[in-house]
Amino acid sequence: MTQAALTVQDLHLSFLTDEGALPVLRGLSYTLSPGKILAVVGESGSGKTVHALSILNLLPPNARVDQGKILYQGKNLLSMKSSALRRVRGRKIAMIFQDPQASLNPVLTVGEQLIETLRAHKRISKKTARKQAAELLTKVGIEEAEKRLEEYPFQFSGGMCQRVMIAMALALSPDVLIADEPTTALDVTIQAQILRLIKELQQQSGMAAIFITHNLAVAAQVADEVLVLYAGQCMEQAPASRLFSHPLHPYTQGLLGSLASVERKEERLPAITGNPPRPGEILTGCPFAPRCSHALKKCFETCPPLYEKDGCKVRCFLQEGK
Amino acid sequence: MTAALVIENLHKTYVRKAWLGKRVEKPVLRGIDLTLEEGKVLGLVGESGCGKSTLCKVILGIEPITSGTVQVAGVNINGLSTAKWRDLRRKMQVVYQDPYASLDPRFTVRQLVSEPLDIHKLYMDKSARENYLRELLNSVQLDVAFLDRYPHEFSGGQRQRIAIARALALEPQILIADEPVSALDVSVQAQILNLLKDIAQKRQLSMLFVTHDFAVARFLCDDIAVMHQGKIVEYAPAEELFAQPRQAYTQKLLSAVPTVPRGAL
Amino acid sequence: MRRYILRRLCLLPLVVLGVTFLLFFLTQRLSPEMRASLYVKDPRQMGALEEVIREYGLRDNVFKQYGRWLVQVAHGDLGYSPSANMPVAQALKKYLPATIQLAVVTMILVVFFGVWFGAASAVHKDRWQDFIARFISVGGFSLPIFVLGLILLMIFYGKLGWFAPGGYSIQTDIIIHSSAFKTYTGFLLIDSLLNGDLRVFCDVFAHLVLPAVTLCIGSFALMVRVMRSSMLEELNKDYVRTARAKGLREYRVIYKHAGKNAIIPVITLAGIQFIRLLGGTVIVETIFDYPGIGRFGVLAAQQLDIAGILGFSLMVAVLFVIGNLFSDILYMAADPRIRLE
Amino acid sequence: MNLRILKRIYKNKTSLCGLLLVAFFGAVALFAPMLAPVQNEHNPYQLPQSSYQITPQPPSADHWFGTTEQQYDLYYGIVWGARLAFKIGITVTALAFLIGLAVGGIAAYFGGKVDETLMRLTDVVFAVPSLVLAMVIAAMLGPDLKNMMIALTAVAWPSYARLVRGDILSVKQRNYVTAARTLGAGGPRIFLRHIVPNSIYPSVVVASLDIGYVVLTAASLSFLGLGAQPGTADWGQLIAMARNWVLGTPSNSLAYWYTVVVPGGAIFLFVLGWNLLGDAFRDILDPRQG
Repeated sequence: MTQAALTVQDLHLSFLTDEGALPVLRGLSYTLSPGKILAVVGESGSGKTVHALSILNLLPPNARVDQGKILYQGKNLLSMKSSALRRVRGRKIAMIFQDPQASLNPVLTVGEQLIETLRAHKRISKKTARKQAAELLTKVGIEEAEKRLEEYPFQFSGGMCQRVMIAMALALSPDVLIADEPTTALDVTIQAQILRLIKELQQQSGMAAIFITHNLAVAAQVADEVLVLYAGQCMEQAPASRLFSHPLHPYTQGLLGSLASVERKEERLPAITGNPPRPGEILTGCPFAPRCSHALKKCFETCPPLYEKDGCKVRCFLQEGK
Repeated sequence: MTAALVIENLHKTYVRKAWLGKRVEKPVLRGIDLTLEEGKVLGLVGESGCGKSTLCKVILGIEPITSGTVQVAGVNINGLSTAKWRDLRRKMQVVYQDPYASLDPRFTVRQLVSEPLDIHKLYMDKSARENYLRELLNSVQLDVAFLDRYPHEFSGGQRQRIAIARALALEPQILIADEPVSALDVSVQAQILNLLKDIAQKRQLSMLFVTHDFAVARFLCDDIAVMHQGKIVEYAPAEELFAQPRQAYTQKLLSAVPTVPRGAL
Repeated sequence: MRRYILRRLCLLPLVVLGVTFLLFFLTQRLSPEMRASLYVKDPRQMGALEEVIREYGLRDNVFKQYGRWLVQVAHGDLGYSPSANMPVAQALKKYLPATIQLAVVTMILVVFFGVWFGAASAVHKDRWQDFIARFISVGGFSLPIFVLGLILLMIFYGKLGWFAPGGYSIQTDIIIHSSAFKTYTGFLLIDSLLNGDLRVFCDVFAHLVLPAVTLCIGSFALMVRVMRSSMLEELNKDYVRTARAKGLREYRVIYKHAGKNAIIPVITLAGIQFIRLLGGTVIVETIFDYPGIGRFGVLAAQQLDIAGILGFSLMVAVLFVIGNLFSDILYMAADPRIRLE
Repeated sequence: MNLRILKRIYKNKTSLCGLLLVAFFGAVALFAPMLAPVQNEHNPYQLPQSSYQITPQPPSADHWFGTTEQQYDLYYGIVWGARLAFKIGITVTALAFLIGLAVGGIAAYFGGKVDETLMRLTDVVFAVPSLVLAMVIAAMLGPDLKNMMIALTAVAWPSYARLVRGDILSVKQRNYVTAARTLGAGGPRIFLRHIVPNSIYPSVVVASLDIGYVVLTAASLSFLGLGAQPGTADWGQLIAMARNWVLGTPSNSLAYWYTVVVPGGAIFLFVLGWNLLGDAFRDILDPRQG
């Protein structure tokens, strides 16, 4: 097995609040294989975004990593010196965010922000950096790149800003791209273009990618493998084709069921009852038990382990024997 | 069968008076013709900035009409007196998109749902009021114990149920739903969609359902109008529209909707 | 952007007019005799006030008088000031440069240290830099200017004998008024440099130190607070997180990205601060006997010299207008969203 | 809600010592008659004079804080000065806030032309530095306590007007206000039940803590001789009397340090207490301000 692009081992993370430390991630583990896109799907409060931020240590001050490792090329990012981590950020592992307009500095031109990224890691003159910046913009589908370099983010539409963010992320052809709900804030037509762009660029460069979203349909468009996150724990992880055709975990089935489909008219959506747990809610047993229609008595007492069988992992007692 | 809502050639232009009398005009609705039949659910689908929220504001009388007519339950709302508007409110109510912003943080659930009743002096007798409140909460599957809690103690889905209960308090004939599920998680979204479908059927409500999500529209709506830059580009019964969309813009929108490969499910 | 400046330009004269009318309206409470000094051209007329009252109709209704007074002001005649025993216009011309000089030096101190302390306290939130900055900020707010002034005077001049009060020493006074010394701008600091006379420059600067330090405390405290909260807000914004995700050095993330945005509200504040300083000069110039319009204003107020008070307030209002416009232009230069609107 | 605030104040050290300072001065003001027995019945703020000797005397057995020029007792001045500070601070802040509430409320509620004119009026008052305008008004009205308070109020209300107007306008755009309109609620009902409770509450608290700043300006006016008259128990006036003694005697330049440090310290601690409390409330009520 070629060396994994990124490995997350038993990641525990909590938020420090007045009422004490609230656990948000309760032992998340996965390996990202090179050249593959792993979609991390979860509802609000599942901890999907905070997990992404912890990789490059962009956590807010009140977040604390309690346990676990994040390995990149054998080195643990969590315990890396800040100067070493700085050389990984943007050059080896890059990131794009949900709100493109807010993620760009409003008082600097797009050109300045692109050139700054290039020159932070490469010893090149401003002139060459400018030329490369223009090429990057063209590569992500922005016309008249030369002129647009002089413009400010507020003169770009949401979709255009996200293209700039992608250009900035790919500036140094990183090995791993982390995309935190990159299309949630965009219209459906622009979303389709951005998803296609990410898929193309990923295949061209052969880099690995973690794609975070709350929408299974969006995940289906890009993902090679899908990990379903609930209350800070992995409920199910499987190659995309298998997960969508044979969802094993009741939560995955519930999510797929509650997603209204544009292909046919349903009389009633098989919705999951109850509400997703608030981040940090103390849970005993399987976190999904209170909302699960197949819940057994023991589901409420102990949390099921992650059963693994030919590349698929599922955390549910129902799968115990199989 | 009189139509619940009739909109003819409606125009809406926002005018910003810049200094020295220079007027900056921004047309948002460019001639809308739309009819919502009684007891039917009409889906209004469009991308952000197409003017669908402005249309809701105009119908609800929050924004004045530039030109054209809007008839709500047979009453032309242009230049309507406040007294007449008050009566019209009993026939038409609204549910907004953001469950966190549409409920006053200082009101308990009891006060929130009672406000329309106090305004229109309904169920003023204490016990009748209490029973009616309980009935309303049950109709939106909320625990009666929640009556004396504050909005910040609830999740997004529960708050939207409170907003729906408040909208149903006056037993309206018409419900304007301005993207009621867009801000919710997928699992909670399904619960609210089912709830809206049951309510519409049980109470024979005519509903204008505004959304940017075709899949949600297909589940809930009888007819669908596709909106683009202030105009209705296509208007057809739902199944017909999904079977063969005629306008290029509709086709483009439909093809962009991400779908999940349906396996054995 | 032009529309924005145009709007401000039209608005400002209105404000100045409003101020003058407010003050003029206040003077109506006083007897015509006392108000007569507004219209006196030279001291001899002070004796024959009745004639002045009749001539300028000081018993008509307030609007007529205001109109006449405005016309007179337009011609640059602000009446005669007994407290400074010279025409008000001349007094203002004589004392204004010193106050501007003091205000500008103080402003430089306030902006430089305020921004530096404010940014440092935000970056090192809840650590020692933050506590010191916050303590100085609250302390600065609470310490009355005149108490600080007197104490500084007591220690530095009383005990140590440095920084004498007054505008400049007697020797400098002689040099300045000698024919050799050419006045170019009226600002002694600049003129002394232009005349190449470093001794005068140092002397004038020495007399500036204590007043400037006293004056800047209150504004410095406000600047630290505004810069701190503005910097805190920017540091939590998404684009700062992107800057870090790009692998930029921490100081570049803080000062080039967050700093450049955080400075914008500080600039708009600088305009208003300049005006607060003018308020402060009233006290500081009195304590340190510094020959600026502040001291002139206080003397006028204490001796109820109506012409002096009105002239002083008018000048302060005009300075406010200029200060406001200056900060607006600075604001536009800093924020492209406004510039390219 | 209030319990949470008190807990937060207690926990945060700086706001706690702010609370203690304000409470201390409150006690001094309250028990002034006991702490410093009144000398002259009809005007308790009149400073007792032990003699007419010019040079101030250092702190001694019968004058704990020493005396000013013409032997006014500093201790009496500080104690009764505290009561006067509270009197001035509270009346001016309350009055200014009420005017500000009215002007700001009307401007925000009606909007359009009314809003424009009222706001231009506040701009005019803002155009002149508050101290200068207060100085001018006090001079015109004639220097005494009542006129000083009028001058201070005239200068303080515009900032409240802007604060209240800003709060109301921001709440006016909130979704639940529009929702109330669609329920059929009338303008006044929305204004009183939805807008006012959500907007005025933070302004009231922040405004009430501006007392420190008001007392500071009052002291400045008295220092310039445009507020309290010599011989009144006003901190600013006490310092004004110390002006000519600041440089001390040729032999010991710090001879009369107490004439400045004692009243100066009183003002500083009083205003500091209110400012610390104000900062704490501002953080608690609007944590976003950081």
